Amino acid sequence: MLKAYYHLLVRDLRLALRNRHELANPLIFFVLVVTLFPLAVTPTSEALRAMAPGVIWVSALLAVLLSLDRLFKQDYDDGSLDQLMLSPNPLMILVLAKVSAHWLLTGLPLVIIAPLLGLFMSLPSEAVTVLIYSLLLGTPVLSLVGAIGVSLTVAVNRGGVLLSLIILPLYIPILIFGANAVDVASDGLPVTGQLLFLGAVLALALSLAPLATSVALRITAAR
Amino acid sequence: MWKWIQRFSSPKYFYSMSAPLITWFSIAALLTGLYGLYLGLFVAPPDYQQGESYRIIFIHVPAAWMSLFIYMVMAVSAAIGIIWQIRLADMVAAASAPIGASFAFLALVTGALWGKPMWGAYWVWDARLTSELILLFLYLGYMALQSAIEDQRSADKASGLLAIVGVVNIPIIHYSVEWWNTLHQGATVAKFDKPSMHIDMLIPLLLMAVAFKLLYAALVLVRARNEALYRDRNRRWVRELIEKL
Amino acid sequence: MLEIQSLECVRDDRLLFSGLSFTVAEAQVLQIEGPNGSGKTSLLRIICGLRQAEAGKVLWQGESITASREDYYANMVYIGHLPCIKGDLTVLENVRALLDTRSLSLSTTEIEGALAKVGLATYEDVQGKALSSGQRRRILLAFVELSRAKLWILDEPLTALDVQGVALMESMILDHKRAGGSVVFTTHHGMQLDCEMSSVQLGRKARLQGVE
Amino acid sequence: MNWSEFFHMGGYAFFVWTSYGVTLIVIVANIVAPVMQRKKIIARIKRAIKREQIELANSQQMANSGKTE
Repeated sequence: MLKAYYHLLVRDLRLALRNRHELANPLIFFVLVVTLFPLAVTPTSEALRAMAPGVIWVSALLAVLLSLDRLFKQDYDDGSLDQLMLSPNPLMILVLAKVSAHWLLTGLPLVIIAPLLGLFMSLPSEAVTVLIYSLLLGTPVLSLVGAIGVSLTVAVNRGGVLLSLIILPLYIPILIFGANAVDVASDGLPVTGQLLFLGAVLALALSLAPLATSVALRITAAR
Repeated sequence: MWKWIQRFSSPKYFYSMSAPLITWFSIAALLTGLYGLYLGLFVAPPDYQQGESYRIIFIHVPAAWMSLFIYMVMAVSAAIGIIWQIRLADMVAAASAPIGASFAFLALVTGALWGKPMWGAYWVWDARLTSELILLFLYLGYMALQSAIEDQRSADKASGLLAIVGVVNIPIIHYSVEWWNTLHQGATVAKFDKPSMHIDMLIPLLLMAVAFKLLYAALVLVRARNEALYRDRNRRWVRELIEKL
Repeated sequence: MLEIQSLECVRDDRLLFSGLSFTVAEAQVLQIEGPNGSGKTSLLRIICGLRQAEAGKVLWQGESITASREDYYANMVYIGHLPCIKGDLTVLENVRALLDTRSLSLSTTEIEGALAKVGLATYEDVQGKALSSGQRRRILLAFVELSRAKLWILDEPLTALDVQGVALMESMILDHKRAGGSVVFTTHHGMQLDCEMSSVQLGRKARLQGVE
Repeated sequence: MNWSEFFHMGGYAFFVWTSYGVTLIVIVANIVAPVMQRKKIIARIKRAIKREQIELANSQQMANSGKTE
């Protein structure tokens, strides 16, 4: 079972690395969107600092949302998804492998690039640390919950807007707590509570989302 | 037992049994609603703080309750539909969504109209209104998914799963929005459900809530009957029924 | 081995078939016949457990396929209309990826042997996108060959195959049958199988027929 | 209490009556929509029945006139 997880993870990573230009797209999108905000307002460091948590988190949300398509789209289009479902291994494990690959390819790069954006938005260094922690805890949830959405919409023509319509409301708690943690940290206050909440949501998503995703995939395949 | 459930949940049986129920629910809804309105608009005294404007809550609060209640009904019947393959449950779920969305919309509009004289603005980012708005988005997502998938069965199952995921999320969303709100607003805004509500106000409020529930029962039956007709359009019982019309 | 009991399938509110029963024994080759839209693909997907039937059961070794899922999937291989080939992976990696879904890790020589058999010798390191559609189908044949499945479920396996490809498929099926394996397949192309064969006929009916 | 006072709603007439008005509209819309939908569905099924009868008649005619494909 672990082997099945590992093999699928490696396959997805390899596929992504063969397409490096595509791999960078969500990351560039993330940086680009954050860059737009200072251009749209007066870029004083106080104003930027006040907006920073929200802006960075909303951009991260959108970057993940745009990249969700790659989670199942290709496998659905070429029939590999059927083969995955006909695997003797539990589908949940395979879903988890695919979600892990997705996070390693989109969530993790966002976490790594985030300090740079903190700099752009003149966040104090404590806040940048918390930003990294909050993204580290929050982005896996975005991938996990997003997987449910994609597996429901992968067979729908032009399902992109539909996907955002059904997924964004579910992202709201992560946005609230993630952005707030950074906000509070830039005032120099403790943020354990917020990070604990994000951790709890991550645990919940980790245990329920793969199940929901595999049910959703079966529904999609039954079409 | 199983046979029994199958029989009573067959769309054909449902179609023939639901007709009288609709009449009774409608009459009951109308009577309760009119009595509730009478008590709410004529008998209940004006609020000592809000004056007459508080009379909006006789619609706002029941509508907000209903929007949440209907979402629960939707998710539960979707779960029944997915787990036990009972088609009637899928029909009830699909029929509930537009009604629930209407109630959520009503709660938002009346909330804004109540808010203007109270807060001086039609929209403030109050926890309740924000949660209600998110709930409306959840309904819209459900309906969008339902209509985007062509195969009826997959559409039911897929949107049903979404409703279940939504129900798991609602408490989390609600909690985080409440928490976010206390952080940003403080407790300065008046809340609707003051614990010390005058009994003369409480009774019409509850009556209206009952009336809305009855109204929903009637509406969902009407819509579910439509769903049954449409989905079974190629089945014998529908053909025979239509030919008799 | 495989038992189909009074299956009923409805798609887009059209009754495709109902009361369909048959069995697939060891070393049996079974063709599902019927015109376009008669539900051949749907039937195969129901047999695989990818689709749910309106009514009826699919039994594997006397147990429903949901109950015996693990054993069933370890002993069954399905190929459908889609090629399942990734353009960015090499031929070898593609076969490996397909075998990984079945938790089979075979040696490179074994895979190369199968590739040679399907006419893809020396193609191991060619990327999937450089292959013709016939060659992609041949990779699937190699996968079926290596899958160690007793039951092959093949939906239009001859699509995009040339004359040699068709002959290859035919000989593969015969060899599989000789080894005691079973095959359920559909095809619109003529398949000349030099063996005993049974068939199930799906009709274009029920369009005008009411369902209770 | 007289009627004009009642409709005045202590100066909040606009908010209160708009609320009740919108509610009425939404409820009426919720009643009318499914009724209309029902008519549409029934008309659609009737058309389908007619179409199938024509198809059936045609195919029988084809069979009777001995045309083979």
